[in-house]
Amino acid sequence: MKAKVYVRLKKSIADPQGTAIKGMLNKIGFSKVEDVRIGKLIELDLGDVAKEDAEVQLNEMCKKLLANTVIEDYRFEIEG
Amino acid sequence: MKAKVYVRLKKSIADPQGTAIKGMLNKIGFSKVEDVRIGKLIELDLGDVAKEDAEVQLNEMCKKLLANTVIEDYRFEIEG
Amino acid sequence: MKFGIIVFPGSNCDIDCYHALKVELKQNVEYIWHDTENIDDFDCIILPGGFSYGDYLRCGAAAANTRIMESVKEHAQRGKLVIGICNGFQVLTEVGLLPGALIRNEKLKFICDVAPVRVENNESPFTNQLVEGQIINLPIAHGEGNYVATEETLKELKENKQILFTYQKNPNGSILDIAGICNEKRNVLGMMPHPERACEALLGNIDGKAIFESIILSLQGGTKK
Amino acid sequence: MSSRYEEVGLKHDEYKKILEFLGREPNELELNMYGVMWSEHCSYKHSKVLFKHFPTDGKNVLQGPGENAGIVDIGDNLAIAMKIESHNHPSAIEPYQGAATGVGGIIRDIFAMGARPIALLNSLRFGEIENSDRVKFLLDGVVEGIAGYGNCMGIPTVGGEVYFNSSYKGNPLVNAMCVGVIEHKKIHRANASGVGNSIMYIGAATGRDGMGGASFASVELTEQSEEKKSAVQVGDPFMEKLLLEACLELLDTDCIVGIQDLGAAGLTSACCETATKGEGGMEIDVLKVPRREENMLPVEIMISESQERMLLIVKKGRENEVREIVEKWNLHAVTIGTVTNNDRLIVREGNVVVGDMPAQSLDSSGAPKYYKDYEIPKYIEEVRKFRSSDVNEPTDYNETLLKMLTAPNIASKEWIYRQYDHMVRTNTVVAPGSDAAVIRIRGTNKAIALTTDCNSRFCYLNPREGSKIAVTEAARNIVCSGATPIAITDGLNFGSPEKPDRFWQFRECIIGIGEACRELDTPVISGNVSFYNETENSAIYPTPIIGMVGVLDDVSKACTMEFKSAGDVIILLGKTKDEIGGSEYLSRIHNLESGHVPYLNFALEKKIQKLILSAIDKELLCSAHDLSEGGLAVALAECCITNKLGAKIELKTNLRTDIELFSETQSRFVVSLKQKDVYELVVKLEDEKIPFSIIGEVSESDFKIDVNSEEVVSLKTELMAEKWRGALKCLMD
Ligand SMILES: Nc1ncnc2c1ncn2[C@@H]1O[C@H](COP(=O)(O)OP(=O)(O)O)[C@@H](O)[C@H]1O
Ligand SMILES: [Mg+2]
Repeated sequence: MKAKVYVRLKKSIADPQGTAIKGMLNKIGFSKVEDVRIGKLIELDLGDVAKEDAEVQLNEMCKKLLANTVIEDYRFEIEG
Repeated sequence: MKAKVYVRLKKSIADPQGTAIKGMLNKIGFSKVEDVRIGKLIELDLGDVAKEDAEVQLNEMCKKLLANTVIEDYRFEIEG
Repeated sequence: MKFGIIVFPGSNCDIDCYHALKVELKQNVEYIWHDTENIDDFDCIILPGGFSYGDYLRCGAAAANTRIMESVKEHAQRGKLVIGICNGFQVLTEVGLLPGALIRNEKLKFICDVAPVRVENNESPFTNQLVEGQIINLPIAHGEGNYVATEETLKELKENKQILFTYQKNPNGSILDIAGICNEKRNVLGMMPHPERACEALLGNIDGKAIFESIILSLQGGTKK
Repeated sequence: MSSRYEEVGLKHDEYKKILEFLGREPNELELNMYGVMWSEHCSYKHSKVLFKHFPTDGKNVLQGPGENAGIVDIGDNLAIAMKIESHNHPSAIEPYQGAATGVGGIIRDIFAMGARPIALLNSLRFGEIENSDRVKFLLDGVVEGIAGYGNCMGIPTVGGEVYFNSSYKGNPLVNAMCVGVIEHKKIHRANASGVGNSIMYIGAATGRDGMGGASFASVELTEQSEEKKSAVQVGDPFMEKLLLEACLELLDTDCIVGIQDLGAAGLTSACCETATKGEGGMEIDVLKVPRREENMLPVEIMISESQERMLLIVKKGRENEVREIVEKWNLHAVTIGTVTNNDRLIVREGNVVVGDMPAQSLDSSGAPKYYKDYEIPKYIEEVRKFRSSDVNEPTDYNETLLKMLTAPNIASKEWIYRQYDHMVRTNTVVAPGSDAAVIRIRGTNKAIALTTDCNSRFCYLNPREGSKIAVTEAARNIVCSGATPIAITDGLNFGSPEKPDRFWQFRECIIGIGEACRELDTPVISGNVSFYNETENSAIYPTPIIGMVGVLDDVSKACTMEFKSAGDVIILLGKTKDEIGGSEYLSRIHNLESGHVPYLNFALEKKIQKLILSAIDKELLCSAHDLSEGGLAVALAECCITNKLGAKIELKTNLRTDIELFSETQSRFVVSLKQKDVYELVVKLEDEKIPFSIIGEVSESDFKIDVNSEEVVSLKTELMAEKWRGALKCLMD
């Protein structure tokens, strides 16, 4: 079972990396870009698990390790 | 116009971060996890551009700045 | 009175803390390997700087999921002292012993420098040997020392006087110039600057000593200079 | 279509030699193994013949060139291991990872000797930075990569150098140096002895990355190089930290007979080097090698340059002990083969023998050696026509000095070293920003001083004299910190050795380094050669980077370059001459890179260095700084800036003012001392017949220079500091 986890900084948290990249994009010719936010894409191969279990596990993984819920939101997609 | 860019290390390139996170997940109770790869999720607000332009621009941005095409692949989705 | 320094794979400043305490402050101090369970013997636990588990994914995230951090939480709940320096601060926020989080420096670069730091409050076991408003120079060396927290948390930090140290010239974008905070019970300290690097005249700076001396005094039962 | 051997970078004659060794055609695996082993990077086939010019032994040398790193004694049963290594081509393609893995590689070389790495340095060269986004991109990535790796490992990066010059436009240089400390009795070597002993593998799994990196480093960079992406790898400093700790713990046991890092040419090189230094033969099974990717061919496994891997030769029967220690560090050790005594390197895939070669034939003893033709390049005659009178004297010296201070080659490098954790491990007594870094050796009263130096413009104009100057300047930097120079490691970066004019530069530099090292009693204990640093027929300036180590017996006497207090007396040691050939002044202000390089007089140099060392030892000096790029005026400004002090200088001279201020005459130093100590120093200087002049005193905040009683410079130190500090930062932010 494969899954993709998307982790993003919460809206209320400033994103220095995103801001810096926006600035650079503006500078190198993409002057209209208004906002950039950088998150993470985590691709997992969960091995041999049932879909329901996968969901439970992913939630747990995110809370424990993959995301810091104080500042980040996460969501995931299970494939197949 | 909003867009999402996904940047991932090429398959052939080692992903030490992913490998380390996999080890960690295995250790904290997710023993079945077989593989983890860490990529980036970049969310952009492109401002006021036409869809066709957006596509051209995104490709260019990725090549120039958002992805390191020597070691990374990218793909994007334009929203709305 | 015994200090314990937790060693995770990837800890780098464990040795620096050890030398500062052992050689410069003549304290009883031991390393604690990260898979140790029982840390009851120790009066003050130090989570040192470095790159625990490579700091991959998020600084301190992996270390926060280790068995020993459960023991550290219990240790803190019992009111004993915990101090997290740099990476240790990141670990403490990841396990929730301290509020908020530390993200990439505003300019995205790693910064190694000496920063003038203001003592905001001296009513804590970590600052009782310092004077409020005093400026001390402390080394900093981090890529992710940019403290963030919700409005609500910040309000609490201010109200409870939990902000112990602020930067004079904000190097990393940290909100309210925060360089170090303690928990509400005031027995857990997290700070980005490295006091252990400023304990020896040969290295040109002994401003960090007062923080350890504060801890020693409070472990001896004292409160103020 | 190119032939089989050309595809692996071999020449026809070389192929014939392989046929002789094998008595048959090599198969694909074997051919590739010869290809990587006989590449320039691994075999030193164009350089080895010249190394005889280097002094490589001396009373302090415990290990000269030939091992993973050189080792030199510092007393108290302690020794220093050091080496420098280039990662130029990977960094040109992927600056962050190229530089990071360069640092990773050199660290492994040090702990493979059993030494604990205690300091890193780096020497960088880029094209002109002003108006070049490409250079900014490269510098940004390289510095971040070095920082990313070194900081994570907890090894302080304490020094280095960076220069910008158009000759490096298409081919930047990234050389990393690592220094370790070791007890004499713990020195380990890369040898596979004891028939039946196990070959064990630890560290990261082997992937297809970095295939043929050694060959990649042995050809010129071309447009197609971008496609050699497989040569790029992602570094894993955390893995390396675990490897480091595990290896040092293993080396404290007596289970380990030999140890070797897997660097260029991967397993192939590690196996044949350890085999030929030991019993002579080895047998390994590629199926036992941990692999990261599926369906890897034996040849891919054998030549992959995946990072963060080590090979151990373990006493038979002690494998489990090794496994236990390694597992404590979250790593795995697997046995992949055994030591044999039949002089052959045998590669098996399970039960099938897929390669069988005489081990010696692969390594540098079997590899071809060339002594190429050389000829003086045409430019030499042209550049030597320059005379100082060809350029006009500037009219405004305030402006000229500020322009010098903001030259990227002179401006503060703080933007760079602020990104390096230079304090971790709390042994850095003198941090980056002075002449040499000083690192305390715990448990002793001692310290070591470290520097890297090379003025490649001098080496371009006169490779022999230029390289002598490089060694001597390194020594001056060490001496200014109060330490006695004891050894060097060299990073030789050149164009193609197959072109006679480039080979001439190389040969001249080697001879020059050899001569200087003999004069200064600093043997060459290790080094690295990087050829083919060229693009589209234009080579880089010859760049023999000198990494030097010195010893300071009493760390509390470490001296730095900055003035300490107003009222101190400033003395110039040495005498300025009309020598602006090849100077930064000529380049920055007059846009010229020509002329004769300054004359170097070893007899005088040695006298002055000795005197400075004894003056620092007697604690007569408050500061000492050598004069290099920018000459006297720049050196004085640098001495003022750190502590925001001023200086009141009065010069008497027959020279033109610009020459007096900016000439790069050798063997000169600026020192400051208390008024009360002046007499003692002056007597010594006169006794030794060392030319000197008392040129002024340290003041509060104004920087003033009078020449023959006429004020030519009058600036606020604060302004100079701002310009000097801000120049590189401004370009980069
Ligand atoms: N790439 C670099 N990395 C670390 N430190 C550097 C680097 N470049 C320059 N420095 C530091 O900046 C200072 C000035 O360097 P440089 O001008 O080359 O000195 P010098 O002329 O005395 O050799 C030195 O302390 C040096 O170690
Ligand atoms: Mg110098």
